[in-house]
Amino acid sequence: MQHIFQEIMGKYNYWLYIVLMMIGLYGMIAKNNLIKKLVGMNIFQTAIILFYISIGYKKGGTLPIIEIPHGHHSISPAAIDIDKYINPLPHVLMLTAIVVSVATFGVAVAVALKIYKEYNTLEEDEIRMRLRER
Amino acid sequence: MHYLDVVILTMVIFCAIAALSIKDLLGTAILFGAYSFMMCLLWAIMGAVDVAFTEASVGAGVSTVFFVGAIFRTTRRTRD
Amino acid sequence: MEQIYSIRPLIAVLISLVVVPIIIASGNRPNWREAWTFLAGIIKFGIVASMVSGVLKGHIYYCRLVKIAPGLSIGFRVDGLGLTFALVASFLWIVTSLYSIGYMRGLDEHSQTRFFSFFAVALSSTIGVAFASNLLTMYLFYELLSLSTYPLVTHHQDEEAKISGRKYLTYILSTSIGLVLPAMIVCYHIAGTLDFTHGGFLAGKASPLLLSILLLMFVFGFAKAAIMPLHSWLPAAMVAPTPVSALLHAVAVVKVGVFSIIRIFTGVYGVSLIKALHMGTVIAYICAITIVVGSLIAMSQDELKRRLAFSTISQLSYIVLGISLLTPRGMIGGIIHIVMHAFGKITLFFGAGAIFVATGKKYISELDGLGKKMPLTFLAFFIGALSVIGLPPTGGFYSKWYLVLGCVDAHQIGLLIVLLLSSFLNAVYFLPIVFRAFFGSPSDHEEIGVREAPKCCVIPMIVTSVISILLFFYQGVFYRLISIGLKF
Amino acid sequence: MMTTDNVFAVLLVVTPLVCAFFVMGLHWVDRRWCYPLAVIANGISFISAVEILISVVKHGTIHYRLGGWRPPIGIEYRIDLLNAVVLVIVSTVALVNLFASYNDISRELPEKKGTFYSLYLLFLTGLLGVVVTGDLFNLYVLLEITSLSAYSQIALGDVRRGPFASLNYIFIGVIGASFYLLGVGYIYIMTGSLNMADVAHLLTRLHYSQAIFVAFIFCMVGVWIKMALFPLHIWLPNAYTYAPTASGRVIAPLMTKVMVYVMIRLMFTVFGITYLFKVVHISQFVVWLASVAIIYGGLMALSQNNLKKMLTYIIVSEIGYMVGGAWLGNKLGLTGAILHIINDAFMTFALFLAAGNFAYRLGELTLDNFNDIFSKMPWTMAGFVVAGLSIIGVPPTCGFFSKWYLLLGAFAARQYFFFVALILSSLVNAILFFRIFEKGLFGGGGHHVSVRGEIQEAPVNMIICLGLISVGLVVLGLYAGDIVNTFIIPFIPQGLG
Amino acid sequence: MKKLGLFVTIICGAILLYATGEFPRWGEVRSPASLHVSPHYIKYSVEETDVPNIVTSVLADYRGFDTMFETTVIFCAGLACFLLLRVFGRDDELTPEEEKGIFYRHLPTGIVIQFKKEDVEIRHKDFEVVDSKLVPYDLIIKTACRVLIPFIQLFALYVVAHGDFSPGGGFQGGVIFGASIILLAIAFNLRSAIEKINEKLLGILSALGVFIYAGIGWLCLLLGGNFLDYGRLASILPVDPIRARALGMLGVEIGVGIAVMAVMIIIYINIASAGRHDEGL
Repeated sequence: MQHIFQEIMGKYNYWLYIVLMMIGLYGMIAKNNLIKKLVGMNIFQTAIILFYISIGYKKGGTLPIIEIPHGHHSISPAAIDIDKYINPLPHVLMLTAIVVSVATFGVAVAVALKIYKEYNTLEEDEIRMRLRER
Repeated sequence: MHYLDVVILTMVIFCAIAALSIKDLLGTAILFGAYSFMMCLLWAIMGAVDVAFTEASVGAGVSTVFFVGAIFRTTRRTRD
Repeated sequence: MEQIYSIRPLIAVLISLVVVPIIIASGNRPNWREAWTFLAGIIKFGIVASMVSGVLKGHIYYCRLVKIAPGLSIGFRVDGLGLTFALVASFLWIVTSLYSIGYMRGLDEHSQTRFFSFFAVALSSTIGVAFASNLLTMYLFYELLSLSTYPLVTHHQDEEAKISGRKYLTYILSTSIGLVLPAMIVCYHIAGTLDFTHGGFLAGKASPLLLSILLLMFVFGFAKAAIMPLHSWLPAAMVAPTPVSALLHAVAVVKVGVFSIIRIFTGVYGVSLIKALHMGTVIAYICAITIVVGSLIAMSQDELKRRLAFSTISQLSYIVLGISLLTPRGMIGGIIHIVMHAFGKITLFFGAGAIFVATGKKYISELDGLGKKMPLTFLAFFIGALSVIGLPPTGGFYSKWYLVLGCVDAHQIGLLIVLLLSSFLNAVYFLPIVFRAFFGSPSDHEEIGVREAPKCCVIPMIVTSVISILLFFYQGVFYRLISIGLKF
Repeated sequence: MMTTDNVFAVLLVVTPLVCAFFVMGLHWVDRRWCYPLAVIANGISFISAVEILISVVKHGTIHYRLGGWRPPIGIEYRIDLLNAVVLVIVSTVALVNLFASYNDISRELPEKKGTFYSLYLLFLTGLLGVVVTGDLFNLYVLLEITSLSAYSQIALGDVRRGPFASLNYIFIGVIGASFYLLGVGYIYIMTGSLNMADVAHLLTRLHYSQAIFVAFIFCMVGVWIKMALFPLHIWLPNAYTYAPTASGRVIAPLMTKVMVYVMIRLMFTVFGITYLFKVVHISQFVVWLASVAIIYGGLMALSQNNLKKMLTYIIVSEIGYMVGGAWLGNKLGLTGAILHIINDAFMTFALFLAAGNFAYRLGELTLDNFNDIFSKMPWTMAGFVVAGLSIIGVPPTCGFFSKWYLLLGAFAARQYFFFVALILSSLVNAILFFRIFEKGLFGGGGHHVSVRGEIQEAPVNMIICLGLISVGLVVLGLYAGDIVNTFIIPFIPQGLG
Repeated sequence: MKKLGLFVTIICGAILLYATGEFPRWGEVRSPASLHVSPHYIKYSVEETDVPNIVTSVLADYRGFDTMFETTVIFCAGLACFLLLRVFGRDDELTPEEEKGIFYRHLPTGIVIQFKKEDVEIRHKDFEVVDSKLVPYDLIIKTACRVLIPFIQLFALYVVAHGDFSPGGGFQGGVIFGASIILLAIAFNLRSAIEKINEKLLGILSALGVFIYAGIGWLCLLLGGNFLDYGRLASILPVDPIRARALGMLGVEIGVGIAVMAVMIIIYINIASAGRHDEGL
């Protein structure tokens, strides 16, 4: 019982992240409106980013910025307690991932605009209908 | 455990669902902005300040603007 | 029995490929074009003939091009069997080119350049099959032959040609990809090599059941041998211009099929293994059926070329039957029948073509009385017919004689009866044609202007018919080549 | 063994990158220089790819520590035979295509030439980077560059259908990439490393962890989505059909092959054969999937009336070949798969080159426009025939030999269904292509649908490129043995059945 | 479609959840991820690169190569938006706005006049072109923006320059700078924004920015080091290799900033005006 409780306490974040991911994924697949699909896409990607960030988190850790004691110009590696600082690597990766996602988003929006110019609608089924007509 | 964290996380999820489900694209855009903003709060809580900063400027800022621009150029209406 | 490295086989194969660009280049100057064809043909024949003495001494010329994997390479190897086949094919190419000049110009066919170039390609792939040193090489050239003959078969480019071309490819490609390729893969997997070796390389490599199945896959896979039920592409392919039918569908293509089966028997399985599998009799009886049915259908055909086609089908099965008798004399008879039948049948085709060129007639019922107008043609036709039936004084007699002896050795009285019966059938469906031509009364009188076909058509006919008579007396070289090839 | 950092390894990727920026700049200054610069950049990366191949064959694996940090702290390039070969393929195809596509681009995108070349170079950069990198996350980033440029190039194509196809591609592609990213995340949370070699080392003690299994599944599914393995292929046919000629010609052959490379890399370098074939037992399933893909692709291709559509479905079935071969789990199969990466890249490229030439003259590529094409465009048709025969698998074209190895592997692995599927697809391809050859040989009227006057032979540069590649097909076939022995056999991991 | 989506989602979710069982607890201090590679960054960042903000040091140095391609991705996106949306001239059909003609506002009075297309256009300091979707002349917003924008840009520069020591860096700074221009374009109108910073300049800037990044990498290569090995810059900079790394990162960040700024504006302009570059939101 105790163990299960701890397990839940320890993992509920991951579960919520996965729920979030799945919301995004569902939006991407099931939604009919292209803009909605885009939103789903962003939610999906952000949720993945969230997951990564949480990998790096350490309870009681501080920002990954080394505090250099006053007066000193530098700090020796030995003096740094690695448990004190949050794992920076996921942050870096996710900076990149965010950039990628916004870039994809921009391109997708541009394409969506092109589509709207051609079909004058953003509903997927209508577009498919038009395509079938021709 | 972080109550704040849980609260924000649930709000994020609600925002996501709402953004996907309401019928007005402009509303979607705004809700998405809110979503991104709360997301960056979440990251700030987890100490990922740089990421939070980026998300605040990109997710909540620029990409929302792109969104609005796109909707402005296309249409607000949608069926789902 | 020593192996000699020599590039002669390679040259023999490539020469007619090399000449193709030149033919295309000189497309607008027909005389030059044909001159090149002749040159290539003569060189090819020269090279092939130059290897006879060596092979008779028991040498084997080989030449390996590329090695893909252990036991898997592309290369050539000249032994008695291959040389026999190559001799026939390369010699008949010269004759046929002469003939086709007469034929194509006589009917001034379109796009003759394409015709001659693909003809050359077809010839090199035929020689390639003859000299192939392993299954892969043989398959390679087999496919090449199928592809290069497609434009020839569909030369007329009309609806009929389209349909028959489709049929041709469907039969040939689907069998070779669907049956031969898998069988080859399995062979390589179980044996680790594909090089033809005397006595075969499959003995004891797998269960008898698998081996028997593989054998059947090969026999039917080489559909160019036109063993029933995979025969019906051959009559369809008769829409091709007569030279094509003559060389390719009396000599090159069909004999390539048969030759491939011979290789499978001698080089891949080996006589003893097939004996052990008891497959010889099975295949022999399949062939027997083909022989009889083919002859029967041939009798019912009124179009001359179709009748020849069906006769070809049954004659091809003679060869396979001879092989599958698995007795020395039977096998020799079968293989030597390649030669005899080639000369006889090509004469017949030449005759048919000559008649068509001269009179434009395709049907036997129209031939009454033509014999007086074109005696040479029909004389040659007669000789060819005799040879195919197997009556002296023609080479055909020789091969059939050996086949009969082979049957006796194998104690296959049933097959013996089949042979005799079908020889009788051959007589029944060939001789009436000649009789009609000579003694039939001209049905109507609008054939005043009919004369012999152009010289280019007649001379080759004479040559081949004379040769098939000569073969009755001098067939020794082939006999020796074949027995060396079979190591008896 | 560890050679010194080979400068070509980075020249390879960075030259097209930097030149892409220059081209972009030049677009605003003087457009005449865009094309030559692009060619030069591509040429340089081609040369360095060849250099790398040579030195790998001579001295073994190349390592390049970017930023001078040792792995796993920094990002590392590891180039063994597999990457080197794929690199050469990619740069060659891109270069030849660049030569071939001058006319198309100036016809299809007159006033955006410069920027298009920039995009093209970025695409090339992405592909090369994906192939060359030894870092899981770096691979993701480069994959995204590749995909982004592919999306936008496709959206530039057919005005009516291009953008929609591209948007579908974007959605599905993003799902694929995100799955891959998730998989990497799961690997990271369990191991804490991103460097392939390091991860492979750490995974050895995590073989039976669920998380790693899920990571494996997600990486694979992500890659399969990107490479369009049936049934995840739905985006491919439209996307590749409606892309601009110049882009389709290079995206179609390379994108899928590179993804197959990534799959093989993940399978055999990161997860390792014990994990693949001893721990997780999905190889049977994947091979079946591949077989279905092969048959499905063939049948769909049969039902198409548009040449490009047909070719795209052929690609779908070819993917089945490679995936199946890689998952057969024996030497022969893997050899066949890798050999088929090489051959298929060039085969499909040749086919698309021919299709490009046709499109240049005929406009519409519906099969009825091919009546009597032999007499109109003999040279293009000749190239097309060679490519077609190679796809069918007629010796001595290269297609035959890779199929040979695959069949052997299938038989050795007792995967008879895969075996049959391969044979069937050969037959289906034969039908496909001879249908076209027949149309081309027999006129039968109904043609002259040409939008651009009387049909004649395509421009000479396109012809030359096509001729080059189709001759290459035969040469590759004749040297298949050497290729296998020199480049593939040494790569095959030990202990593979 | 909905069913399919639901199906896929449930499957994936189930698989993902199934694996979480083995994860370390959320916020676990000694999780494998924080024990293998990252300790090196945390310990040696200052010693090796003289940059206290580990994220920056990892971003721009240890994994600088990733970041270069990240910038390239952004560049690629800008390129794509330009290629996809930009329409030159008015070749395509008239949009409703254009059919309505062109509106001019007389600044002193604020009166708006409409001219049909064929009329001559007015070039006079008292008149300005206004968008066809008439937005009222709003003094407050414009003044506010006029006051704000310089500060925003200043802050952006600070973020770029101070990335070594505090959160932020080239990317964030660039976005903020771009946002300031976008704000200008929204508050006033697209024309005035484009007058300030035109398409050509943006294109070149975006290329230049990424080129700075790659160029520094090349420089290191030419100085005999590996690609992006900033330590080598010490031979041309008057500092020691460690400090040189920090400076190299600064240069890189500046490049990123420029590129991102330009691209953000490009994307906005093209999206907001559907590629015609006449009227924004």
